[in-house]
Amino acid sequence: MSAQQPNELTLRIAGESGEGIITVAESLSRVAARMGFHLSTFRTFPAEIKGGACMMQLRLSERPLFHPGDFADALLAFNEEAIRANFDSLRDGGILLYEADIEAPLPRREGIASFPVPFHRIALQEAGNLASKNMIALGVLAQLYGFPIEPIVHLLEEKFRRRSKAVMENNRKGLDAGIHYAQQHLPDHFSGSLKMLPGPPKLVMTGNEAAALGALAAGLDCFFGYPITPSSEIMEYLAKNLPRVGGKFLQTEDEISAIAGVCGAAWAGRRAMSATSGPGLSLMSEILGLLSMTELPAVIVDSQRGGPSTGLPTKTEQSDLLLAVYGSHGDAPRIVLAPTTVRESLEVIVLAFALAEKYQMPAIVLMDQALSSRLETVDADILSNLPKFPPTEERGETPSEYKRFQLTETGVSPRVFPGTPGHEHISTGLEHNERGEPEYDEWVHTIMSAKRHKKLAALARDPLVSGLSSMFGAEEAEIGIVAWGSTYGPVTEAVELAIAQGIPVKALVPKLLHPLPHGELKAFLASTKKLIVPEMNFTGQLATLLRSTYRIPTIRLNRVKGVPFRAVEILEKIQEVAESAGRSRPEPELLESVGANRGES
Amino acid sequence: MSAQQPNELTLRIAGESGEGIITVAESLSRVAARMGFHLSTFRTFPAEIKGGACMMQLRLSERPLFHPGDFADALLAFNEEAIRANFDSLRDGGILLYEADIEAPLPRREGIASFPVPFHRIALQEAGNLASKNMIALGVLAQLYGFPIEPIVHLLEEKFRRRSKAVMENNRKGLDAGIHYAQQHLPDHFSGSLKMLPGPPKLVMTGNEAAALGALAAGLDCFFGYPITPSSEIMEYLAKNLPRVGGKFLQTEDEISAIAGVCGAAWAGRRAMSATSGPGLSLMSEILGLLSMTELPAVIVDSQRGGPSTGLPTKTEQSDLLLAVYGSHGDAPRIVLAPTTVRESLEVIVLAFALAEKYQMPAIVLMDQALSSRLETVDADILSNLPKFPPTEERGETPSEYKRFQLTETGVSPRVFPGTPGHEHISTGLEHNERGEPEYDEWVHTIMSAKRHKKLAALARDPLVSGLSSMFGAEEAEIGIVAWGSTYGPVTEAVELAIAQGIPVKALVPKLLHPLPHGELKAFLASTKKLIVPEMNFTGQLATLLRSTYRIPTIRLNRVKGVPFRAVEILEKIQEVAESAGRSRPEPELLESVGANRGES
Amino acid sequence: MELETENPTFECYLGNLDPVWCPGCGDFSVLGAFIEAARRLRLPNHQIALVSGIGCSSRFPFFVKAYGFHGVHGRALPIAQGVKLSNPELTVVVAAGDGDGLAIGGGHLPHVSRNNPDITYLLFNNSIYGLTKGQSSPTSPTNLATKTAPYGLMGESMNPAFLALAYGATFVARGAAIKREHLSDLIEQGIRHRGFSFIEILTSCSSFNTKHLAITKVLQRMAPLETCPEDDLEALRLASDTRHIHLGVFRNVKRPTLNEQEEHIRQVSQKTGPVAVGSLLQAFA
Amino acid sequence: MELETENPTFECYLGNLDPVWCPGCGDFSVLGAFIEAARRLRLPNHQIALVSGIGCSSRFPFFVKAYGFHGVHGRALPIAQGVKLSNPELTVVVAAGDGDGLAIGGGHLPHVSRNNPDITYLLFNNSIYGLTKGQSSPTSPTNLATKTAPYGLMGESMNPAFLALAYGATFVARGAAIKREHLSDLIEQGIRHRGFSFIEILTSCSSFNTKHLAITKVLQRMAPLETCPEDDLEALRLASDTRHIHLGVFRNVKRPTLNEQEEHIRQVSQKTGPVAVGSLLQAFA
Ligand SMILES: Cc1ncc(C[n+]2csc(CCOP(=O)(O)OP(=O)(O)O)c2C)c(N)n1
Ligand SMILES: Cc1ncc(C[n+]2csc(CCOP(=O)(O)OP(=O)(O)O)c2C)c(N)n1
Ligand code: SF4
Ligand code: SF4
Ligand SMILES: [Mg+2]
Ligand SMILES: [Mg+2]
Repeated sequence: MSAQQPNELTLRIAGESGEGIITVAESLSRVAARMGFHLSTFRTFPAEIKGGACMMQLRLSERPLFHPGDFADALLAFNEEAIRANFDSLRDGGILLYEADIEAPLPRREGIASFPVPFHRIALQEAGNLASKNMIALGVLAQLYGFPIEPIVHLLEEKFRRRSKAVMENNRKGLDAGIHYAQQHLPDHFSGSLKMLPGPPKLVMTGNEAAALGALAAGLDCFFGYPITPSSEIMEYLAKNLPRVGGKFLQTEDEISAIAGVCGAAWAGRRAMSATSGPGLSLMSEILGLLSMTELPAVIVDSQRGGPSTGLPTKTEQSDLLLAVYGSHGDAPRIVLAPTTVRESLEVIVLAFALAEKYQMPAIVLMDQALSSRLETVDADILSNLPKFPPTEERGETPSEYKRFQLTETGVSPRVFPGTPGHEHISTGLEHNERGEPEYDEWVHTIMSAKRHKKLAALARDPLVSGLSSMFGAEEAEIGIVAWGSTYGPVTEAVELAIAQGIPVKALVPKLLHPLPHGELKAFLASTKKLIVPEMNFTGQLATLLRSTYRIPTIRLNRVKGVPFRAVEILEKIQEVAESAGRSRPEPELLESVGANRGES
Repeated sequence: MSAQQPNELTLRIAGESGEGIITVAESLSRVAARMGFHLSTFRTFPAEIKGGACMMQLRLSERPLFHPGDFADALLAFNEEAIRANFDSLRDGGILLYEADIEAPLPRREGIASFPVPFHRIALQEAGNLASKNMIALGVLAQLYGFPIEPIVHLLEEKFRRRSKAVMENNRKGLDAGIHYAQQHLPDHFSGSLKMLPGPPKLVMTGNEAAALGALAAGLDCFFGYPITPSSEIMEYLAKNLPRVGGKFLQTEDEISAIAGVCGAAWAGRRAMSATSGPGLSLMSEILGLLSMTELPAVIVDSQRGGPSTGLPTKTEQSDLLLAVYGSHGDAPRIVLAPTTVRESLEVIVLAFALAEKYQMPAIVLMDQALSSRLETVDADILSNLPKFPPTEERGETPSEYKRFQLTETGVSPRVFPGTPGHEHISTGLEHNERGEPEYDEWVHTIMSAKRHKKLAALARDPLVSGLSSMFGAEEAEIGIVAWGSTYGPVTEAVELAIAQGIPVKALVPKLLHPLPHGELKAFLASTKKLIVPEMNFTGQLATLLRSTYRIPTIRLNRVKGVPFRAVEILEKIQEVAESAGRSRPEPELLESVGANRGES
Repeated sequence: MELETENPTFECYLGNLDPVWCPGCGDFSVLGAFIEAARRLRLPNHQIALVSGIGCSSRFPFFVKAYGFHGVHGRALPIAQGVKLSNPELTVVVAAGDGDGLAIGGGHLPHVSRNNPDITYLLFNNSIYGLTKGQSSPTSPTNLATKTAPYGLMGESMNPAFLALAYGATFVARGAAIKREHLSDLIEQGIRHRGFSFIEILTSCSSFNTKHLAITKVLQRMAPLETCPEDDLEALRLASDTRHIHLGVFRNVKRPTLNEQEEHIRQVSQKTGPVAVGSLLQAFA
Repeated sequence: MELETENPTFECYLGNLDPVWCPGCGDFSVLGAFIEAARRLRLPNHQIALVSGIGCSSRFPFFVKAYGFHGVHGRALPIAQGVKLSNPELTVVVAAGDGDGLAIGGGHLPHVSRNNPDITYLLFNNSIYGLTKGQSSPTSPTNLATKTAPYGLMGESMNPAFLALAYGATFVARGAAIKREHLSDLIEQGIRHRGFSFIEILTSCSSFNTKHLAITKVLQRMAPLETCPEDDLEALRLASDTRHIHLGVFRNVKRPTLNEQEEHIRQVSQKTGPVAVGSLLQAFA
């Protein structure tokens, strides 16, 4: 439980859903971003339809952040339950601000300073209504940590623009009351802890918003989708904004119809996508195979949640990887990518469109609930320097000789869109010859299977994906970590902590998960003696892919708690492995690997 | 191209679809079975809706056969195309019987004796209609190889019982004409080659029929299905016979509704199943996960065909393995089994019901088109000695304390069916506590994930599955083969051939593919230096599972020709590996394993 | 059906879990109406099988003391069909939302209607996707602004009772959460009906669709049907009336149920009595 | 639409592949009727997009010189909807079987009908599963013995044109393969219609359903509609008439097409002109 870092702050605000907690945390986030801070957040979504516990954590720092932090510097809690559930997340030396009305005895820990704040009373007495409790909290926190007040007011005005004047006046009253209370009753030695940073202001967005923006930046023509938590915001953002930039949006009756629409639009020559979560991806299995067979591009975002089945719809998990890679009957090649941060959610979607189009196959982008819904800062120039697209359509010189599925060195054939005079042809999910005509001859199937898979090999060599993996840590380390998706954040911090403790460790986080980036992985694995694979799933799905591809022993670290890893959880594993290496225990062998297989964790 | 074996015969009959070729081959098969022979067949299905080339091969022997044979002793061909397409399948010393009308120059090979037979002319002149061409062929072959005529006549009478008398009379005329022609114009030195065998007569059935019978033997209560090649015959057999034994049959509007019906019936406490092929299994992905989560038994047969997508609907392939194992979002445990022979298709279905029920999860049984549609002999006592079922329902003593998802040592909880007074409870696809009530707490999900996967570990230790793998060949061999499903047949023969050539080789064919039978596989792999994995798929799906589980290098042998392996194809690979071993080439290493990954074949 | 108590109380049917619906949600009233019907029918708890999909309304089975199956989105009906086909003893009731039942699950309704299993289907029509927080549903009215139709919905909205009539469901009714007594009566009739009973229930989402079912406006348009129309076309006309929202029973006819059909097939197939599996082997000799 | 030749011949529309249907299959005639309509409409080959599912009838696109997409079983309609939404220039025609369109794909029809894309949907109704060799389809008549109903089919069979009417398709017609001229005319009208055109085509399977559509019996019951009924209920009545099989147009009305709706939304969303992606970033500052 490390001490507070200079020019860094982690706040956790907790209470009941409906008390306006998210507004407090989001307002502080946006103001911090305007001050030039980097930030990362985490929030829980109540499992129930309405009501239930609600929490948002907000961490800001002068350096880039991809993890909301293991521990908070301060916890502001509106009720007893909120204190109990979150007290342990306070770092040593942290402070607790809590509703003064609470009568029950509170948890205590040495080094934690506790301050009761009469939110309730102030709200009723000074702002005149209970609803402004959260504004008081906002004022208290702003004053306590020295957030500039003017931008906060400005932000609230934007946010409540459409509401009556009285609402904003109440907000203002609450905010001022909170500031006032803090000035009078709370210590002031934190107020200098945040210094305005130079650099330009940053943008704040969620992973879902970034993904939607990425699709727009990639030139998305058509979106087809069916709502599902936690991906719905992608759809909702596009419902609003895709028509504004000239694209088309259709809510379909189910996910099968959505991917069918994507398939139709792709065949018609347009950029198309859908966004879903695990249950939707399962339903899309059949048409994903059709896209492989008819060699059509498509981008499908799967924001993963706890599984199997309906599982834990509002919680995070990384358990759809093997479905994404293998989830269609037959040998059906596809591309699988996973962004690690909010910024990358934008970039990787663009890349997914580029790769899908270039290699004419579906690309699945795996996000997860935590990444989808967390706020993070991104630079304002995020739209520059995105992957470039190759020309999509290639018309042969002599239409009559045109072959839609022509055999080529890379396996990629010239694509011509319906509507082009003279190139009429057929696409079918049946096996077919170069012209696209059904043919079931044994050699045709063999050659065409090879053709379709060749494209994956060509893709693996493409400059578009080279250097895409993140690599960090101590180059010479014998302990290595391979992770994916949003687990990147806690891994970066765990590696830093370990190195600070004198344990050399390094990490590689591929964004391309199928085909795996062999060049980078092979070099990394060759110099690694112990490989830790932390994943938010039960069976070790990336570990399974790594073992089947490189036949290396993997030390799995699986968590299915529905919340992101804490950096310390990974750190502990690193320590454990480092110790066992010191004691020169025998290397994990065949047996361990077997034991580590599905079902025997 | 080995010589004809004593008391063994392989016949291939080829022509146009609609010429009655299947009737000839099936009649000879049934008569041979009544004579006590073992047999195995192979037939092609024309890709087109009607018409197209048609071929059936029939191999009989005094020892058990699980492979229709690489080469034929005789080829009977009705047209030129049939000769060209099948001539290469004649063994050295084989004979060709062909329609005398054919004028084009015929392929020739030394050692092949060719005999024109005027099927056409005889049919018109002696039987009075062209339709009896096949009866003439039947007569010719019967006479040539000394099949007893009376049982053939008897069989035809049964078959055409419902048709007019004239039909049977014509058949009889054709048959006699064929016999007569052969007596007069064809050599008679083959006629003694088949000796009536002692032992009881055998039954002849297809893999699909065996699977359907297996389901009935297992006490199937309800079948829900949607037609799809090549599994439709399972459904059709059950449509007819399930009501006769007191069960219920429903054709649903699609595969999703079918597996939903299975799910409902399973929850109601009944034994339920569906049968489909790849496209249907893809569509079932989501509800398969629901079955994992609600811990309900279900048996799903997937008769695999060429993929991806609609692919090659009438051809065989083994490319749905990874879909079967991994094809649902989330960590969704299931059982995957694959019978290797027709007899086993019956036995493995029964086992699938027993395991699904005992471990309360879905069991997928992978067959393939070749196995589904091939005729094979099985012993008449096939229904004795089937796996026994554990008691299914366990009511707690005190209803109020009943917990449907109680944590137990094996992970298996007491199951009580709706309708039981006092045990009312809820089942949900949401994560839940022991009572089945939704709960998303991080520990509940962790513990329940472990519970669900624990069952797989318990299953792997169950006597029901111990010793289930086939193991054969030279025990001390360093070259090993691991194969699955119907590839078993050609592997048995390849191993025999190799050993006969002095190459020691052994093989293991697991019927349980998920969880893998670790005990058997580990022992086998530990004593194997070179591992060949022949599969009828492009990416090496079992090889992938073996590498991810045991981290051993695999030498893949992948064929996607739509037809079963020939034994010689596998033999050649064995020879190649044996030679390279002699030249002590370096072992396939990391690099090779990487190259051997998806997409770089 | 065997009764557990002579006169079961409301509490006899309350499940262990408290409803998680938002305050003001119409689904509470549907729950009440169902329990009232169960009480009047004296359904033994253990013979009630409640099957649902995913959605706020699909939480229904959690709050009733009965056997409950909460499956996946859109598949409640074919799952329930499997339950009823395999165990005719159970009283099978399905709860589904307008999205669950008419969007993703809309393909099953015509076929289950044809098959006519003895199931009572409660379609909770709140004209919105509640659980996922406010996207358009197939019954959302034209012009409604939703999260997925921020500029207002285009196109025609669906009419559940009308569709069920077109599909040939043997019992079709429409009730409203706000008319709990009447609804309870419809549910009772639906359960009594031997065959597939489709009951559209107008309910309200107090969190994400407050505009649409503004109770006063809708109440004004509600018009109870005096009697069940004899004629199919008349039923279709009434169900699709745009001026009035007719409440009541639109159709109530007899046709062999799925289990009766299945029983018939069994008898035909067993002309000479039931067959043992072993004897089927003869055909392969 | 730009014409390739002034007066295209029948051959101009023949694809490279020869039809693989069985001798006597009704689908030949549908192919002829379609080509005749295309010829009369002078459709440029390259602007025809034919989309189908899986089934004998779904082989249709292979035999026409046009852009063709032969997808998976049951999904032709939503795929075609994607084609048309994304490229309004194309003349989109869908071919589907009764199983493809009403069983596995039956859930899409109501929604595509609502959306009203300008697509012409040819539903080949041979009342059987042809390609898979003779199992029951949703339109198989009661009592028909099939491979999956060896004791005769129980239950009601579906009426495609009636359903399309109930779904609100803006153009609904019924034709027959055996009346090729008339069918051709319907297809022409369907393609001309701006919006979703549903055409049920009574066709025959000469291999697996010879009994059902015994031509003479059916011919006797065929009755051409004089005029398109004005009234929806009248249309429903005529489509569901059990004595006569009415052939002709049951409904032909105008409603904004999917592309028109989408265009409207775009205009509303761009009140102040189209927006550049970059400018959307402001909202995140
Ligand atoms: C396959 C799948 N797709 C999407 C979802 C997400 N989802 C859950 S409930 C729901 C719709 C809820 O609306 P409705 O069925 O009308 O029920 P209500 O909540 O309004 O009662 C959706 C889209 C899911 N759980 N599964
Ligand atoms: C998902 C899936 N399920 C089943 C099938 C098998 N199948 C192919 S066509 C067909 C039905 C054919 O009947 P219909 O749609 O009426 O067309 P027809 O052949 O009669 O023209 C079926 C069940 C399939 N290809 N895919
Ligand atoms: S979201 Fe709407 S439908 Fe769901 S519980 Fe709340 S009020 Fe009811
Ligand atoms: S099987 Fe029937 S529908 Fe198919 S091509 Fe032959 S006749 Fe036509
Ligand atoms: Mg709803
Ligand atoms: Mg059909």
